[in-house]
Amino acid sequence: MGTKEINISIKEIETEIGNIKDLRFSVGRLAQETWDEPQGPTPFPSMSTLRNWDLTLLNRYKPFYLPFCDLCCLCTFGKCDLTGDKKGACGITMPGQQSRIVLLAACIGAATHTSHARELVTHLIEEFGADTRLDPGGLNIKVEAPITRLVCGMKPETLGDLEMVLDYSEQQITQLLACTHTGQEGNPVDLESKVMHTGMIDHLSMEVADIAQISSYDLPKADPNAPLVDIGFGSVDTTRPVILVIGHNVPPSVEIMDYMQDNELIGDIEVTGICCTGIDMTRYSSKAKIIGPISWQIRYIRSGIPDIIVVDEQCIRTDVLDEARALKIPVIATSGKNCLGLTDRTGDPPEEIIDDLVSGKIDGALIMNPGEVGVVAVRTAMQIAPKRKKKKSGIFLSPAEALEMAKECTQCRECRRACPNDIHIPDALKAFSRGEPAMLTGIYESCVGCIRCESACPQEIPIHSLIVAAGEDTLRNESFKLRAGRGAIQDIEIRQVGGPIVLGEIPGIVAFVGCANYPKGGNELAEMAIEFANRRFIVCTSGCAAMTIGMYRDEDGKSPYEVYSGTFEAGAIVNVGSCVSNAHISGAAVKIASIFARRNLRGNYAEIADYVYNRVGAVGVAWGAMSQKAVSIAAGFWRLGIPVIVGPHGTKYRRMLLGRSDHDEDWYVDDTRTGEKVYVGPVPEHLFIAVETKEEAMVMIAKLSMRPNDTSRGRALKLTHYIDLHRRLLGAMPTDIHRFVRMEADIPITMKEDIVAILKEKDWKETVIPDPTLLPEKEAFP
Amino acid sequence: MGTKEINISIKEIETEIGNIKDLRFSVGRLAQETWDEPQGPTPFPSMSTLRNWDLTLLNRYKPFYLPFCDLCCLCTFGKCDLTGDKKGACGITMPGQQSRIVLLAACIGAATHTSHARELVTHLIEEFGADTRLDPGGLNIKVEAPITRLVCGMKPETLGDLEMVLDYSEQQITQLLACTHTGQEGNPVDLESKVMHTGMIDHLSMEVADIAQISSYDLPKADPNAPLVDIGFGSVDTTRPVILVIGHNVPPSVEIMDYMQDNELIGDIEVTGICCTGIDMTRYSSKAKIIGPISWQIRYIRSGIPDIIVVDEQCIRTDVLDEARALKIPVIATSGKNCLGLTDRTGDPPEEIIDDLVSGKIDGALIMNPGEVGVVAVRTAMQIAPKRKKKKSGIFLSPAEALEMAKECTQCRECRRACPNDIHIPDALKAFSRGEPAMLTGIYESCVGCIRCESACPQEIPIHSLIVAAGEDTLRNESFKLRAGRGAIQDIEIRQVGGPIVLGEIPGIVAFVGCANYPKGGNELAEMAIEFANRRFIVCTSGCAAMTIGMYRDEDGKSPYEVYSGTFEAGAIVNVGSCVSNAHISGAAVKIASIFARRNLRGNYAEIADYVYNRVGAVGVAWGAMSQKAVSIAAGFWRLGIPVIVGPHGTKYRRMLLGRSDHDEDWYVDDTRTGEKVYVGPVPEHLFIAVETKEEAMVMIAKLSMRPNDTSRGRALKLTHYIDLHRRLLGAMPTDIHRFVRMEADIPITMKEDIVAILKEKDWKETVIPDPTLLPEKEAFP
Amino acid sequence: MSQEAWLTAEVAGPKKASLITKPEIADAMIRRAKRPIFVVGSIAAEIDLEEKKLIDYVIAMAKRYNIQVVATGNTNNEFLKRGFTPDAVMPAVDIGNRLTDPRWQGVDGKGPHDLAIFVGLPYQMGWTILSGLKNFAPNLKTISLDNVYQPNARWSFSNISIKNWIMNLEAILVNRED
Amino acid sequence: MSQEAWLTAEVAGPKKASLITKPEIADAMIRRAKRPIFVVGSIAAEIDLEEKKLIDYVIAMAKRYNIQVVATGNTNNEFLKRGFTPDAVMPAVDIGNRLTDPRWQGVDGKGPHDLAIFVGLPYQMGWTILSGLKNFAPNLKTISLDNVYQPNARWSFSNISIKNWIMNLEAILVNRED
Ligand code: SF4
Ligand code: SF4
Ligand code: SF4
Ligand code: SF4
Ligand code: SF4
Ligand code: SF4
Ligand code: SF4
Ligand code: SF4
Repeated sequence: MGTKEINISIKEIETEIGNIKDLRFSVGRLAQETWDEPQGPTPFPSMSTLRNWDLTLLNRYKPFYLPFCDLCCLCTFGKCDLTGDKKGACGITMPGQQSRIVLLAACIGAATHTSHARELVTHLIEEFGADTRLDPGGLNIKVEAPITRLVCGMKPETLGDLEMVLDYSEQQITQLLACTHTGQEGNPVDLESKVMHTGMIDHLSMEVADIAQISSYDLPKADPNAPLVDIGFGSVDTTRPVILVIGHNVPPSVEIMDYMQDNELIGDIEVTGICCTGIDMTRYSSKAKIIGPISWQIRYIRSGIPDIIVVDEQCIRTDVLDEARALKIPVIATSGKNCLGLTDRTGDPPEEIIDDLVSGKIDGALIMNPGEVGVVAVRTAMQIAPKRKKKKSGIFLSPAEALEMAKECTQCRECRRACPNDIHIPDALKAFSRGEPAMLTGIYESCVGCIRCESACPQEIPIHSLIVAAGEDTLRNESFKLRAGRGAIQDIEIRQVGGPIVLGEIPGIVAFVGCANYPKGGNELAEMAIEFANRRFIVCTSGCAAMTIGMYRDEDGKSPYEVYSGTFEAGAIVNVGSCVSNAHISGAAVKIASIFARRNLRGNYAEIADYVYNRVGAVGVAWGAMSQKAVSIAAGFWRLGIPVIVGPHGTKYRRMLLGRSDHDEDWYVDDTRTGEKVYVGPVPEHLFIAVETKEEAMVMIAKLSMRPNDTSRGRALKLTHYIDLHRRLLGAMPTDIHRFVRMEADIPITMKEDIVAILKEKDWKETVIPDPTLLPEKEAFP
Repeated sequence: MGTKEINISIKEIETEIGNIKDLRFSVGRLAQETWDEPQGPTPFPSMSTLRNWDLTLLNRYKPFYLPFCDLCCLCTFGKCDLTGDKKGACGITMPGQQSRIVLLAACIGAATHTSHARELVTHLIEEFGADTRLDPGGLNIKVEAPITRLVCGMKPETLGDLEMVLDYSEQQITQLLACTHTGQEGNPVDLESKVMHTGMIDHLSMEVADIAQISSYDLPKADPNAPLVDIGFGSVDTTRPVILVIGHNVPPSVEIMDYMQDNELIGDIEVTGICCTGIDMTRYSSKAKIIGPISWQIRYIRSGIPDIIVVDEQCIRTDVLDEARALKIPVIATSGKNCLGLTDRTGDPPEEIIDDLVSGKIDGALIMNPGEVGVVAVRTAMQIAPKRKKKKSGIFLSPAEALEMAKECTQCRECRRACPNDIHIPDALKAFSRGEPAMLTGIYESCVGCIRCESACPQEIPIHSLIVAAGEDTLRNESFKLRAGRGAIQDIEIRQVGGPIVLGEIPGIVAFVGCANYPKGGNELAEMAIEFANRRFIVCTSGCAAMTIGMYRDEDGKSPYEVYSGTFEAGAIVNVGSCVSNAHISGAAVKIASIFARRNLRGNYAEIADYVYNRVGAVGVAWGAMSQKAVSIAAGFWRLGIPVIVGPHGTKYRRMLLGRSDHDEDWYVDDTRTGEKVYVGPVPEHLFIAVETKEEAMVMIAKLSMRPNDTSRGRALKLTHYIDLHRRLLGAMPTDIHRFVRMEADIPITMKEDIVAILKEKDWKETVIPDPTLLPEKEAFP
Repeated sequence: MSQEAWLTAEVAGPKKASLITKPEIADAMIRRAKRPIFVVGSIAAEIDLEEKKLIDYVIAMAKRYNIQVVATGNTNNEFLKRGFTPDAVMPAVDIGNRLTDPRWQGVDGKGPHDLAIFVGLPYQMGWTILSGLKNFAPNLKTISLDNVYQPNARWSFSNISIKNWIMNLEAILVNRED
Repeated sequence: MSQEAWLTAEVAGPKKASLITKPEIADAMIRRAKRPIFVVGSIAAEIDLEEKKLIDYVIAMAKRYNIQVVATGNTNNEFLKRGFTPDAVMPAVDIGNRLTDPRWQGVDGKGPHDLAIFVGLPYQMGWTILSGLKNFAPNLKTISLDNVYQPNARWSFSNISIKNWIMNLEAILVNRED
C-alpha cells in the first residue's frame, strides 16, 4: 500500500450518517492497495496469535534455567527467595521469574529499537515528507520489507506507511511489558512465547528503521560493492579538528556532515564514530571514520583526540560527560532519551551555544534539533581544536608515569575480582613494574574497556589507562578497512543462492552480530568469520561485530573486507550495516521462502517460519552479546527457527533453549508428501546456546547449520564441515554422527569408512528425507 | 473532538495531488472540532517537553536513594557492584541505577494500565461501536476527561477518540522503556523526570480505561449515592454455585453477569470477586460480591468455596492454577497476558469446554472471548457445584488437624525469616500447640497471605492455612458494605468545594489508594480514613484500599461507607472505584484548576500542575503499596505536585523524594502579584515519603496538606489538625510550627499562647501570603 | 555466627556489615565517636527484654554516653512516657536523608554526626535506610544494635537470641561505667 | 576463609556453597558418591599448578576414583594430548541441562549421576550452570574444585592460593590411595 496526504473540501455530501455540509478534512493516510498477494492468516498478530508455533518450538527446545540471582526484587513484596521450589509472594517460581526477566530484557531491547525507529521516521518525515518513497534497493529489490510484509501483511511504500507499523510495534511492546507486572503471566512457557513475540516485533522495528534511513539518506542500497571505509584509531588525522559521535541514531551526524559539505569543510575536519552511529555515518559518507565498537569509548575519549563529543542514543557510556569533562571536551546530547542532565539549549542561537562551549562556561548542552547540532558541533570543534592542541600531544601515559602508577599496586586483586573477564591484572602490573610490559600489552587485546577495575582499585590506579598505554603501539596501528553497510540483500542474490541453501549445498548462512563483550578479544570473532567464509558459508555481519571483524589484518595486511566478497553468496563476508540492519539478515531468510520458494509471505508468519526452520541453514552468532537488544534480536531469530550461539558470557542471559539429541521422540517432523511422521535427527540441535570457546563455537556453527530438508549432497557437505572442525578443534570424531546421517548417500565420501564403522556400532538405520514441517494444521492456511 | 465512521464514495474529485476518479474510502476518524478552548503550549508532550517543570520539583525534592541491592544485573556485562562511588561496566552509578529501576517499574506500571485500557477499549468498540459516546457523568459532567484534555489537548467524545490517546501512551511508554536500556540515560535527575512523565501517561491511560467502561457498561456515573454492595467472605451464600473472578479487566465478568441475567439465573449463583475486577463487577451489578483485596486469594481459594475461577489480568497470584487444582476447581484464563500455560480453547463449542472442565479432563482453559467465558463459567459452575458440595463443607482445618500440624514445628524460624512482615509465627505456633490459639488468631489480621512462610518451612506445615483456621471466626464474620465505585467527580461538586480547598478551608483531600501490603493489617487504613473524614477532609479511595476501608465495623456494626457521605465534600469517604479510577482523583485536582479557577486546561500541563501544587491540599496515601502500578500512579501524582505517603514497605521503592525543611532557600515561590520571591515554608514538605507507623502517617497527612496559597483561616485550620495530631499521636508539640506560620493570623486561636512562645524562641518573622507559582516563565503561556 | 540477613531474602551484596562479636566492639565505636546519634524506631518500645523494654536500654545508653536521640515513627510518645525527651522527632527516612548530607550540622546544629546507631526500626526499613547511608554517607559510621543482622550497617550483631542480646546491651552499659 | 564470590559482584543469594575447609570433605563426598561425574572446562589446561596443569590432577583423580569425565569447550583436545579419553564431549550447558533431568541415565547410560564435580570452567559460566543445578537438580550434589569460591555449588573451596589449592588436590589424591 501507499499513503498520500490528501486534503479534501466538500460543499455537501451524502453519507450514511446523514447529509454533511461544508466538510473539510485531510486524509493523512489513504490506503492505495496495490498488492495482490492474498492476505495470510495472521496479519498484525497479537501476542497470543502465534502461540502455537512458539509452543511447538519450545516443546523441542525447553528452557534450561540458569538463575543469575536467587532472588526477585521486582516489587516491594520482595525481595523474595525463589531458590529451589520456593515461590515469591506473588506465587511466581524460579523458572517463571527467569523467563520473566528475559521477557523484560527483550521488551527493553525491542522498545529501544522501536523508539529509535520512531524518532528516526518522525524526523525523516519532517525533513523529507511522509510521501517519501521507500527504496531500499532500487530495481534490485521488489520485496522491500520482508518482515513487515510477513508480520503485518502490508506492503509499505512510503515513510508515512511505516508509522502504522510502529503504532503496532508500540502497542505490542506495551502489552508485552504489561505481562511482566507482578501477578500477571507466571507460566514459564507462555512467558517464553511472549519473548518470541517481542523478538518478532523487534525485527519489524529494526526493518522499519533501516529502510527508512536507507531510503531517505540514500545509504547504500543493497549494494554488494559498498565502498571500503576507514576504521580504527590509527586512521584519524589528529592534526585536524576531530568530532566524535557515539550512539545509534544517525540524523545529528548526517547534519554534521551536511553542514561540512555545505560549508566546504569536508577534509578539514575528522568525523569519527563509535558504535552504530559510526557505522551509519560511513554508509552516508565514506569520508567518515569509525573508531571501533563500544569498548573503544574510554580509550578514545581519554586519548584526548576528540574536540567535541556528540552523543545520540544507545550504547553510550553513562559517564561520558565525566570522562570528557576531565579533558575539557564539550559534549552535546541530542536525544530526549539521553539528556545527561544537561541544560536544554534547543532553539538557542547557535552562536551563543558555541561561545558557551568554547569558553568552557558549560560542559555541554542538550540540543534536540539535528540541524542545530550540525552547526554547533562543527563550529565548536573548529574553534576549540586549536586551543586543545597541547592536550592532544600528551594523549597517553608516558612509560615513566605508567611505571610509577603500577608500583602503587598492592596486589590486593580487587581489580581482577571486578573484571568481567577475570583478567590477571595484578600479575600483569607486577610484571610491568619489574620492567616486563608484555603481559600488560597482551591484556590490551582482551580488555573490554569497562573500567570496573578502576572503580574497584583502592589505590585509585587508572588501570585501563595503563593497559592502553601498554597497548599504545597496537592502538596507534589500528587502521583497517571496513565495507560500509550494504543494507538489504537483493532479490536476485536470493534467487541465486536460494536453491543451494535450501538443498544444503551452500552449507549455511552464519551471521556474526551483536556487541563487543568478547571473552578474549575480538580476533576470535574475525578468525571465525574467516574460517566460515573459507568454508563457503555465507557470512553476514552487522554492528559491533562487523567492526570487530574489520579490525583484523591478514598476512598481507588486509582486512577481511578487502579479501572477501560483499555479495550475498558462498564465501562472502557481507556487512549489512548497523544493529538495525540485522533485519536484513532475518529478512534474507524470509525472502528465500518467498522469492525462491514462492511461499506466500503476506501475514503468513507460521508457515514461513516453519519453512525457514526446516530448510534454511542459518545460524546467528552473538559472540560478545551483552545488551537487552541482543536478547530481542536473538528472540526474533528464534521465532523464525534460526538458532543463536552466544559466547561464554551468554549464560548470564538466564536460560538456554536446548534440544535433547538423546530424546529421539523430539525429532520427528510431518512429511507433507506422505503425511507420515519422520525422524530427522536433532537438526538444529539447539535454539539458543552459550559455548565456552571459539573452537566449540565453530563446531557448533557447523552442526547447527544442518536442516531436515538438506539433500544428501547438502548433508554430506555439512557433515564434512562438522566432522572436520570437530576433529581439528576438539581432537576427535564427533560421537553423534549417526544422528545426522539419514541414508548412506548423506555420508561424506572422503570419510566413508570411518563413518560406516560408527554407524554400525550405533545400530544406525536408514530413514527417508521428508518434505518437513512442524505445522500439523498447515492445511488450514491458504 | 468527536469521531465518526464515515464511508464516502466519490466519482471524481480534484485534490492537490491531482484528479482522482472512483474514490471510495472510509474515514475511521473524522475530527469534528467542537472545543473552543485555545490549545495550550504542550499538547501530546514528549518526554522532554515538561522536563523543566520536573526539574523544578526535583530541585526541591531531591531523591534520597535507598538501594535495594548493591548490584545491577540488567545486562550480561554484569553483575556490577555499584556500592559507594563504584560504576557499572556501562558507567552507571548507584543513584542512576536506582532511578533507572524506578523508571523501569513505572514503565511496567504504566504499560499495565495502558495495555488494560487498550484491551478494554478494543473490546468495547467491537461490542458497542467506535461511535459510542463517552458519558462518564451525564449532565453533571462537562469536563469528561480532565487528564486527557490536560495532557493531549484534545476532548474525546467517543470510544473511538480514545484510541488516539492510547496510541500516544504506547508511543511514550516505548520511548521511556528504551531509556532503561544499558547505555542510555544515566543522569539520575533526568531519569526521575522520565519517571514523572511515565506517571502522567499512566494517569492518562487509567482515565481512558475508566471512562470507557463507565460509558459503555453504564457503571455509576459520578454518582455520590452509588449503591452499597456486599463485601467480605461472610457475605457469600455458599450453598449456591460460586464463581470467583480475579483481576482487573471486567468484560469477562460482565459477560458472566449478562449471561446470568439473560438466563434468569441472578440470585441462583454467587458471583464473587477479588481485586479490581471485584470492584468493577459491583459497579456493573450490585448483586455481585467482593471477597476482599489481593491478599484474600489464597484463603478464599483454599476455602474450597469457589466452583470455578475466572482470571483476567493483573494482581493474580501466579500459582492460582496449582492452588485450584489441589481442590479440583477449574480455572478459566481470559487474557493473552496471562495464559497460565492453558490450552487455547477460544472458539471451541462451549459444550465441549464445559464437559472437559466438569469431568476434570482439563484443569482449565484459555478462552479469550469474553462472551464465551460468560457461558462456560456460569454453566460449569452450575454443573460442578453439586459435585463439589462435599469438599466445601470441610473448608477449614479442624482444630484437631491444626493442632497436629502445629506440633510438627521445630521452631527453626525459617517461616518468620521469610515473612515480609516479620510475623512471630514460631511463637504463635508454639502457643497454639500448647492450646493457646490467641496469638495465632491475632496473626490472621496482619498476614498478607503471601504464603512465603509455607515455601520456607522445612516441615512443610501449611502455615497460612493454620493461620486462617485460627482466624476462622473472623473470616466467617467478614460481611460488610462498600459503596460501589462512583467514578468521576461531578463538576458541581468541584465548584462547591473548589473555593474552600484552594483557600485551605477544607483542610485537604486525602486519597487512600493502592494495594494491600499492609504492615499490620488493614484496620489501620480504615482508622486513618475515619480520622480524616471526621476532621472534615475529603477522603477519597480506590482499589484494594477502598475494599480494606470497607472491611471495618464501628461500634454500631457499620462500615465506614454506611456512615460517611459519598459526595465529594468535607467529611466524606468517596470510593471512586477500581485502580484505574484513580485518574478521577488526579482528575478532580485538575478540575479544581479548570472549573473552579477557570485556568485553561487544554494542553497546559505545567501551569495546571503549578496551580495544583501551590493551591490544592491533596495528599495520596498508599499504605500497602506493593506493585509497579503503584509506582506509576504515585509518579502521576508527583508530577501534578501532589505528595504521596507510603507505608514502611515503601522504602523498598529505591528512593524517596524529600524536601529539606531546614534549607530555607528551597522554599521560595514567585509571587505573581508582585513578581517578588517569597518564602512560603516547606509546603508540602515532601513529595514521596515512607513512614513507619499509622500515627506518623496521620501526622504527615495533616502536615503535607498545607499549601502556599492557604488563607490565614485555612492555614490556621490545617495547623490545628497538624498540631493536634502531633500532640495526640507523638506526645508533644511539633518543633517546626514556625515554618508554617506566615503571619499572626495563621495561628490557631486556641493554641495561640503556646505557639507565640515557640515563634519567639525561633526568631520567627512575619511574611506575606503570595499568589504563588514556581513557573518563572509563566508569562510565556497563553 | 554468620552474616546472614535476618529476613532470608534481604541479601545486600558484596559490602556487608562486620559482626559485633563482643560488646567491646560497639563500646569502642561509641566511645571513639565525637558526635554520635541514636535513631530509635517504633519497635524499640514493643520488644521485651526480660523485665525491660529495648527502649529502656536506649535511654540508659543515651544518658550514659551522652548520645543525641532521634525518635522516629511514634516512638517519641514512648520516650516521653519514660520521662526522656529525644533531641528530635523525625521520620526515619528524613533523618537518613540528612545524615547523607555532609553539610548538615546535626540535630543540635553543632556539626555533622560521625556515628549513627540504629535500633528498633522495622527490619526492612532499617535495611534500606542503612543501605542509603552505606552508599551515600561515606564519612558516617553506622551500627545496628538490633539482635538481627543488618548487612548494610558498618557493624551489626548477627542474628542472636534475646538472652545474648541482653547480655551484650548490659555489657555495653557496664563497660561505660568504668 | 569466607564465602565471598571470586568475582566480587557475583553474589548469589541466601543459598550458598559450604566451604571445603579441608581435603577430607571433598574426598568423603566423592567416596560416598555412587555415580560421580567430572565436568572439566577449557581453563583446566591453562592453569599452571607448579610443574603440572590442573587438567593433570583431573586425570589423576578421574582414574583413581573411577570418575566419568565430560570435556566441555575444547578441553577434549587437551585430554587426548595427555592420552586420556573423556567419556563425553559436550557443551557445558548441555551437560548441565541433562544433569537437571532425573530421568537421564548419565554419560554411560547406566543411571543418573549423583555427584557432579566442576572444574576449569570460566568463572561466570560455572557460576550460572551451578545455579541451574542448585535450583533444578535437587538430587544432585555438586562440588567445585576450582580455587575460587563458587557460591552455587553445594561445596566449594573459598578463594584460596595456588599453593593451598595444590595441597588440597594432592591430599585428595593421597587420601584415596589409602
Ligand atoms: S535480581 Fe539483581 S538487583 Fe535483584 S537482588 Fe538479585 S542481583 Fe540484586
Ligand atoms: S514480583 Fe513476586 S517474586 Fe518478585 S518481589 Fe514481587 S512478590 Fe516477590
Ligand atoms: S577495563 Fe578491561 S581490565 Fe578493567 S575490568 Fe574492564 S575488561 Fe577488565
Ligand atoms: S585493585 Fe589496584 S591495588 Fe589492587 S591489585 Fe588491582 S591494581 Fe593492584
Ligand atoms: S546495565 Fe550497566 S551496571 Fe547494569 S549490569 Fe549492565 S553494565 Fe552493569
Ligand atoms: S502468609 Fe502471612 S504469615 Fe506467611 S509469610 Fe505471608 S504474611 Fe507472613
Ligand atoms: S518454618 Fe516451619 S518448622 Fe520452622 S519455625 Fe516455621 S513453622 Fe516451625
Ligand atoms: S490496589 Fe494494588 S493489589 Fe489491589 S488491585 Fe490495585 S494494583 Fe492490585
